[in-house]
Amino acid sequence: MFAQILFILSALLAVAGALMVVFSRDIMHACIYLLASLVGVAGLYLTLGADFLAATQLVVYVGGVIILMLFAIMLTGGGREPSEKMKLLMQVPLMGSPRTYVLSFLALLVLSLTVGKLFVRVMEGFTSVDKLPYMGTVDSIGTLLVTKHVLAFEISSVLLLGALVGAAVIARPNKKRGAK
Amino acid sequence: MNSTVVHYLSQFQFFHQLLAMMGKEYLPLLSLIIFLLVVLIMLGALSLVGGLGTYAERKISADMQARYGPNRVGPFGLLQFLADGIKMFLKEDTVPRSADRLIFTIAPIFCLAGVFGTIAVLPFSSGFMLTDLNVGIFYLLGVSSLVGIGVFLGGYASNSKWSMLGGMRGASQIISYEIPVTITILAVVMLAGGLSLQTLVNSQGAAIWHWNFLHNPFMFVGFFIFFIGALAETNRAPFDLPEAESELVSGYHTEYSGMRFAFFALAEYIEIFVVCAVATALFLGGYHVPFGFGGEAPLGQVLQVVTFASKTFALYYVVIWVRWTLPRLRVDQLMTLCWKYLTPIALFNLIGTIIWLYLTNGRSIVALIFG
Amino acid sequence: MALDLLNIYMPVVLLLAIGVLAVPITLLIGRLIRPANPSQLKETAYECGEMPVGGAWSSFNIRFYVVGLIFIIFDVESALMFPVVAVFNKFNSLGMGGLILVEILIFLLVLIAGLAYCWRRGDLDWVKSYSAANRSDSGVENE
Amino acid sequence: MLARKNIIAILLGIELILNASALNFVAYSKFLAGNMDGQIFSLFIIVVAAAEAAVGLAIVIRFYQINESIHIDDAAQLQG
Repeated sequence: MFAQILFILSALLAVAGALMVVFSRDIMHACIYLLASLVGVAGLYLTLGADFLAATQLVVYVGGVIILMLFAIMLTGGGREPSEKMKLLMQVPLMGSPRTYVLSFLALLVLSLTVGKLFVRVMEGFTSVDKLPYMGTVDSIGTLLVTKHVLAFEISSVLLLGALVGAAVIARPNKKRGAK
Repeated sequence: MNSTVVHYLSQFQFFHQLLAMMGKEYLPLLSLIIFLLVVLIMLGALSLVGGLGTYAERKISADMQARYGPNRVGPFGLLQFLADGIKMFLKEDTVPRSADRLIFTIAPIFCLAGVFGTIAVLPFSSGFMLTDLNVGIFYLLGVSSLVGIGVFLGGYASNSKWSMLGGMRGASQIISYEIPVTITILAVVMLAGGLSLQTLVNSQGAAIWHWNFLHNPFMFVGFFIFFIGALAETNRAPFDLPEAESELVSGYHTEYSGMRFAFFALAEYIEIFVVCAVATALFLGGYHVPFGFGGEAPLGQVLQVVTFASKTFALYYVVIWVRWTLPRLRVDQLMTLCWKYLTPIALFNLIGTIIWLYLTNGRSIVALIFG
Repeated sequence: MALDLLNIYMPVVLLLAIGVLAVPITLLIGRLIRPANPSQLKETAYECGEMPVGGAWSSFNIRFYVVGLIFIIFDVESALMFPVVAVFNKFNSLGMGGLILVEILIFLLVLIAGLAYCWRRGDLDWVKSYSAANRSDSGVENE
Repeated sequence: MLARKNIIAILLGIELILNASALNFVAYSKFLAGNMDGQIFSLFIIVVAAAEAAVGLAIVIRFYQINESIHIDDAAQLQG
């Protein structure tokens, strides 16, 4: 019984959040709605029994990517000052160009498709998880990471190194030209 | 392995009589009621702890400065925090005109939800633990990072230079001190071999030399890194730069008045309790009662809760004590301490623990010496 | 007595719901009781007494972003490390501890190299190197 | 309000897509294959998404520092 409630709650949160991200005017509000949508997706992971993934989603996305987005918005003009050039086109919604519209609607389509398919499954009253949740997936993920997917595990550390060094170099105001 | 309160309570007669009375198929509803009851008890107890925290802080700081703390309201000033609470409730709630209304109201929600979310996994005693998630400590890290977002949005929404500066500094301080804390928790998880707080506590014994922080030298250093990181994460003591009264006029919650400010303060004080509780669960042997009194019987559970609470309040006292003895750090000292001292030492600790566990395959220093 | 398997998450959902609902409910109740006479002066941002000067959107310094960047890289690293670390003891007792040890060490050393690079290139310094290096750069934010 | 087409809004959209695909993997691996590979793969999707967001935002900030606006059309010329 609780599985259905949890599923419906997180599915609604995910889809509504995603919708609001597309339609919100203020970039900061878009960030908040994205956060709500990510928490909804974490809830969906729970109904699928992937509890470690739900926690990773919380830690990495909600605790990391969203804060980075907020900092980036602050560092690029705080998101509230429409540049003088574009004063007249005030009413064009945030994601003006058609390409970005397609992008976000694609995301919405995929998300709602998945949620729709799951919805049918849940309504048939499937046993929520085949393994007991408190047996959890951490041990099996750990074992798999260390035995079968070792290469991916090691390469992801190199990927992170590349991202760290690259972003640090880009974000560093080089002394020569002086940050404007 | 009773994983939730309901499992624990289901051993007793009254649970079965209740169930029989309500009819078999109402079990989910019954567990919902029990969960709701236990959650409300815990929230009541913790807001009491939060309130008493303010009282204790003012009383202890008064003793340290040889003056009287609050002693007007109620016996020995015990009801002072109630008086503050009611005053907050009745004060007018002003929202700066240029503030962003939506985010202005959402910021305290993040702080509060972040702190309340962590209560679900706190191991008060083997039975009286709300829920023993298999990803307990990792879930706790995820939810407590919500507070950083709450601080940032609080600063952003009030649209004044002071609070925005405080919000940015607060958020960057919280997230940068989360790294040494996370790496130290990695080392503790390696010791216990599992993520759920129940296994983390059960891997330690009741006697002091069985506690985690004496398991090996790296754990000893790790405990202090965890404590310093925890202090910084709750914007306390030497690290309370974001709400530094002198410079930023109490930083990100400058514009909040009345009840909204009370949410931030409540969240902060409950978070200190949560952080001290996690420190005891990870390093100081959690709810294990010395000489093995604790057990499944209700009396054993009460003893376990009492030991857990006494250890946590001892740490709470140290947090308050540190606040009134150490001067405040500058921003660059704050960040240099975190990135150039705490994180490298935490990484070194992690590698040390791995090698230690590999060499002695899991035995503690005491076991090595005494064979 | 097989409880519904997902009941273990019920307190989590309950607590988060209470955390989210407590704020609006208390504010609504308060609205009925509280005096509410908004005045122009009360609504302005607090400026230690003087009138607030200009907007608050001075562009901030880049250091905040570098901190967030390093945080997220190490956050993801710890997220990947948690399952491996949790399984270490099991493998150690099985005798395969050495293999796991090497894997974890490689994973860690690669990232420590990243941190060392950032440290040496001065990304971790907060104030010293910037104010010293470019005296000319007034920068609104030089604390 | 912010009428210009903000690059950061596009990055938000990308985060959404990555999430949707990660969710797909977990769902299929549970209902069809029944093994854990789907979860491992979506774990790595989260890792890559975080790294991508970090670098993407660094570029956006640097872009803002160079020519004061994060309007998508300004990003037309390549040398920047």
